[in-house]
Amino acid sequence: MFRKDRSDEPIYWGLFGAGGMVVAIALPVIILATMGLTHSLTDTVMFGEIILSPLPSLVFISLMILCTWHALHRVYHTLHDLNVHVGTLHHLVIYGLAALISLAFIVCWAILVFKNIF
Amino acid sequence: MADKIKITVQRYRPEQDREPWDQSFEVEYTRETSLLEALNSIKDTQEPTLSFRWSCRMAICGSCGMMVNGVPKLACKTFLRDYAGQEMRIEPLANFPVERDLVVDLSDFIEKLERIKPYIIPKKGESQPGEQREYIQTPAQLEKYRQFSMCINCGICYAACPQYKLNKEFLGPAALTLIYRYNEDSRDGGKEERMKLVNQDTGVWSCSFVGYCSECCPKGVDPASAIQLGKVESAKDYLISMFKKKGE
Amino acid sequence: MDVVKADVAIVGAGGSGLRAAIAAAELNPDLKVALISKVYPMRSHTVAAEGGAAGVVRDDDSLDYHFHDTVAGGDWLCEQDVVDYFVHNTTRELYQLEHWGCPWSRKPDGRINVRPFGGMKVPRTWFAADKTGFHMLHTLFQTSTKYKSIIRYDEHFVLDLLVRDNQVYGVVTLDMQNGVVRMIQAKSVIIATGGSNRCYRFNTNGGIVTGDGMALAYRHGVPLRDMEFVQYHPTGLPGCGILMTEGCRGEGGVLTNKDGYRYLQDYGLGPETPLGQPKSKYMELGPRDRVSQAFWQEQQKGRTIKTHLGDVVNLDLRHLGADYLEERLPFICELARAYVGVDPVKEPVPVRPTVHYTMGGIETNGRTGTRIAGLYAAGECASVGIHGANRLGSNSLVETVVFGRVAGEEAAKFAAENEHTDTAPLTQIAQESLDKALSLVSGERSESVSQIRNEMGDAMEEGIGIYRTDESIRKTIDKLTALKERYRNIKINDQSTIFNTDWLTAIELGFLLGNAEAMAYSALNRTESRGSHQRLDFTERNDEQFLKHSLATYNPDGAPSITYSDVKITKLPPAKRVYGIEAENAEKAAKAAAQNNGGNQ
Amino acid sequence: MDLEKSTRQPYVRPVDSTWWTKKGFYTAYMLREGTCLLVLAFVLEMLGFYIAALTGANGLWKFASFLGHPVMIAFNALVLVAVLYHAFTWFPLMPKALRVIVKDTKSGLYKLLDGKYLVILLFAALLGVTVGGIVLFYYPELLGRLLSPFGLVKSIVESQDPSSMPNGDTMKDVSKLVQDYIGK
Repeated sequence: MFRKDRSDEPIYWGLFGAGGMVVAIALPVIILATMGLTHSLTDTVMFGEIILSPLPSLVFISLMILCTWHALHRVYHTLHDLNVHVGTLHHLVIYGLAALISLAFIVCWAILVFKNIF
Repeated sequence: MADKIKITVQRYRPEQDREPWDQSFEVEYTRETSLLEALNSIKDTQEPTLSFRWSCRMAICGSCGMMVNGVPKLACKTFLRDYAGQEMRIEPLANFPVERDLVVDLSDFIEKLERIKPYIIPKKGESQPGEQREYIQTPAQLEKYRQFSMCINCGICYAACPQYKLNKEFLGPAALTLIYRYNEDSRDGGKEERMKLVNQDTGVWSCSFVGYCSECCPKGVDPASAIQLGKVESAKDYLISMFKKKGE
Repeated sequence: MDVVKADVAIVGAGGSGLRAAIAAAELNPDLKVALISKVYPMRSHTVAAEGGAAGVVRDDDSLDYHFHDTVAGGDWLCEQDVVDYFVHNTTRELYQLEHWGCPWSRKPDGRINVRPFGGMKVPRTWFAADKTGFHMLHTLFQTSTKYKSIIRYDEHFVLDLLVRDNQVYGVVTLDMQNGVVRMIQAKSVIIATGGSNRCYRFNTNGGIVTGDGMALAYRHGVPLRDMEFVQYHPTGLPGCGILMTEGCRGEGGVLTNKDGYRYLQDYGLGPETPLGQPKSKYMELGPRDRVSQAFWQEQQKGRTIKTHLGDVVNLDLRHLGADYLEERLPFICELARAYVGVDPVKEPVPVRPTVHYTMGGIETNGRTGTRIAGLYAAGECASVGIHGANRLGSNSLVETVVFGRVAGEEAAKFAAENEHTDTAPLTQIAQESLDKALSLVSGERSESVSQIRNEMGDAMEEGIGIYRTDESIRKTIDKLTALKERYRNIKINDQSTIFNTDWLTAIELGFLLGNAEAMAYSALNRTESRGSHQRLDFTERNDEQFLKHSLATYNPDGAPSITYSDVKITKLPPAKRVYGIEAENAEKAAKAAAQNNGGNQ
Repeated sequence: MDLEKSTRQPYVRPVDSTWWTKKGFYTAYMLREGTCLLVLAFVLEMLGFYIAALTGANGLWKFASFLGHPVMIAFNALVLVAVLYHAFTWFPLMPKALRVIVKDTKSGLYKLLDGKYLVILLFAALLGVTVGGIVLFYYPELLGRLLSPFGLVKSIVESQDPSSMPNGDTMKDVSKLVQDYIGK
């Protein structure tokens, strides 16, 4: 997409690698946290407080974005492994989806911060 | 009385057969008998037309790669004692066209080895040492590429690699390992030249790190590691090239 | 018939073939070099060489020492002018390999490391861990891809040379992959096909070492020189015959018999050197023929160890320690564990002498030229004259590059000076050779190729082994003659053309039988004991009568005729060949004598 | 034996797309790659959480209870298994992309830092972060005091139309009220 003389894979591979680390290290904690929400609203509020306050949520959504790119990179390659002849269309769709999800996170975060300041 | 084992070999004779067919044999073996010795005894006593490649019988020449129960192995380093009580199914090396019986067409693999410029390219502006002098290379510098220089070109990693099965354009484990071996040799200056091949989609970027090539490599060369190191180098190269002006 | 034209055709792509191809391509880039091999180049048997390559590099070493070791090691049957050229060019070629990327083992300061080797006065054997041949061959093959003027014909089986009025004009080959015959017309041909050790049943060599090149030249009238000298490597694994490099003993490994006694001291190689401190020319670092002969003597005395794979002695490496073994001899550990289930770190490795090298071969002059114009030979297949009656370990790997280069340059010069003759008559000769090879193929006959091969191997093992007698050699000769008769009646079931290994192994057997006969008759006529040719009925070395090369000349319908040619002695007059303490005393005496002469003048 | 015209006919074996079912090693690889679907699902859950938060506290609360639904708990447990399987396959591969040549003092040889040490190192990191995360979660005030100067959540709760929410001004009251509300 960007370079004709060589593969752009380093970009996606970089994101995939970072995402992989996040999934391996951070995701277990987060999943455990969400599973703990049944106890009480207070937990929810507390969880909400963490992931909705501007600074921590900025960290949180960047983790989620990295996980998104990691997951969709794997989806792209697994399609290839399942003998689907992936072309530029698949590339656009899959990585476009990743960009979309990332954008959604950022927009939500922006709105939350925007609403709160004004 | 030596034990017996049933060995089923996939046959294929281009003149007579439309497609491969199976032929089974019964072979006696002792603790030391290798599959290669068994195949040779079959050829000598039971089926002289059976054809396969072999030479050194000590796992160093790389001729006798074949599939044993679906796993790519060197026949000379596969022992019947490890298959006692089972059947052995012998097929030609996977992911290569079958020329005849257990002989495959390795020319794509050999051509790839030659395409990557597998020779020392002196560093620019640095002349090679004189006739009676050697490059100084400390054991630490040697260790950086030593493991990757042990590849015997048997093609087993190509048979093990699903990416090569799906896309024959992929340079493949051994060729990428050989590139890394020369790029990391302290005497070589040809890295920039070879990275052009590494950076392609058919270079390191076709590898999804299944890791089975390193699992099957009979000489412990670990091509999967060479490819990951290659990815790191290629990613660095990508970054650097971003800042370098286009015109350079 | 498909015809291809080239300037230089090289048969065999091992160490010598590849070096010759590179030398020809470098000397004259617009020459078309056809590199023909019956296997891919990296499968050539050079790959299995472990020990190392000799080249003077240490300050306390000298070309004279290397010259003296080689000539004495060869029991004075070496062409001393050729040995002189050899010792002057070894180090240069090994540095060239280093510049091409060969991963030689290094000293901590980054300089080339060398290790002690049998029969060498000063350590001068360069090594790449214990896979020197492997690394040299891969370096040469990979470097050869740099030269666009080298065109490779992989998996082409050479059926015959095209020789007309004593000049060679190319080869006729069978393209195994496509199943077609291809005539490669060339102005000069280099034979680099390696040894002929598969004549013996039990050997350290690969399946492809069937002396094809030797047989081809032999059949076209080129005599085979010194064929009776066949080297037994003292330490091969029992059963499979896989090589345990001499490097094991170079690094300090010791040989013990069933009582754990280091028996070599009883056979003129003593006194016993301390464990782990190998001393050049002493004990386990004696030359290969002496160490193999010591095994035979121990065997006669019943002091060898009986195993289900035959008589063995112990190669004990335990005192070297796991780390040292892993760094210096990793491949040996791997082989011992895989093939005889022994971990060298914990137990001694069972070994026995196995046939390893053919000292003799195609007679060539010092510049690798043969009696046929345009035909050159280099490496183990040739007898260029440096090994004499017994080759020292690590002289062969370096010989491939030193004389490979010479052959490449000579053939290139010859090709540049000559023009192609017209192709028609050559195709005629090629067709005749093809018909002769095809005549073997017939379904009706009855003899089994493998049966004849095994009987030949056993006959050679018994009759022309480490120790020979007139009677044992004659018995082998009778057997070989009978086998040649039965060979006319062999049955080849495979009528196909693609990878017809049934037919090819039959042709190889024909080559082996011819070479075996040359070995047998040469051994019969040399009624003396010299180097690796030891006679129980003629135990002494007889310089008056036998300081000569034996020449076996092909005779289509009978025994080869054996003649003799002189040995070039330049610097070193024949003397008693001594090792161990004797060698040291002899040396002191020689120095003392030199001082006296110096004093008087 | 016609050696003039070649009868070469290489047979190319078909490539089946179920190759990965034929060998345990490949199946384990595909499972490892397959974990990405569950990771993606969880990421979408978190996105859902954010979107719910936009609609205000009761949206947040509704979504939280949705996440608390047994089916979602089970699903998230599955995602957790997938993520741990990913971790267990991810960390052993890390040392392959790193060459650390060290001089082994005992034998004086240069050796590759063995992959095992790197893997143990990284697993320790994983364990540390997980335990740290759990502690911080259950004692958020530690985190709250550290990280939330704006007290975003309080403002959202207050800015909502009180009628739609059980009334109460401070966080403590709101949570108590909601607690009772759930209790009924």
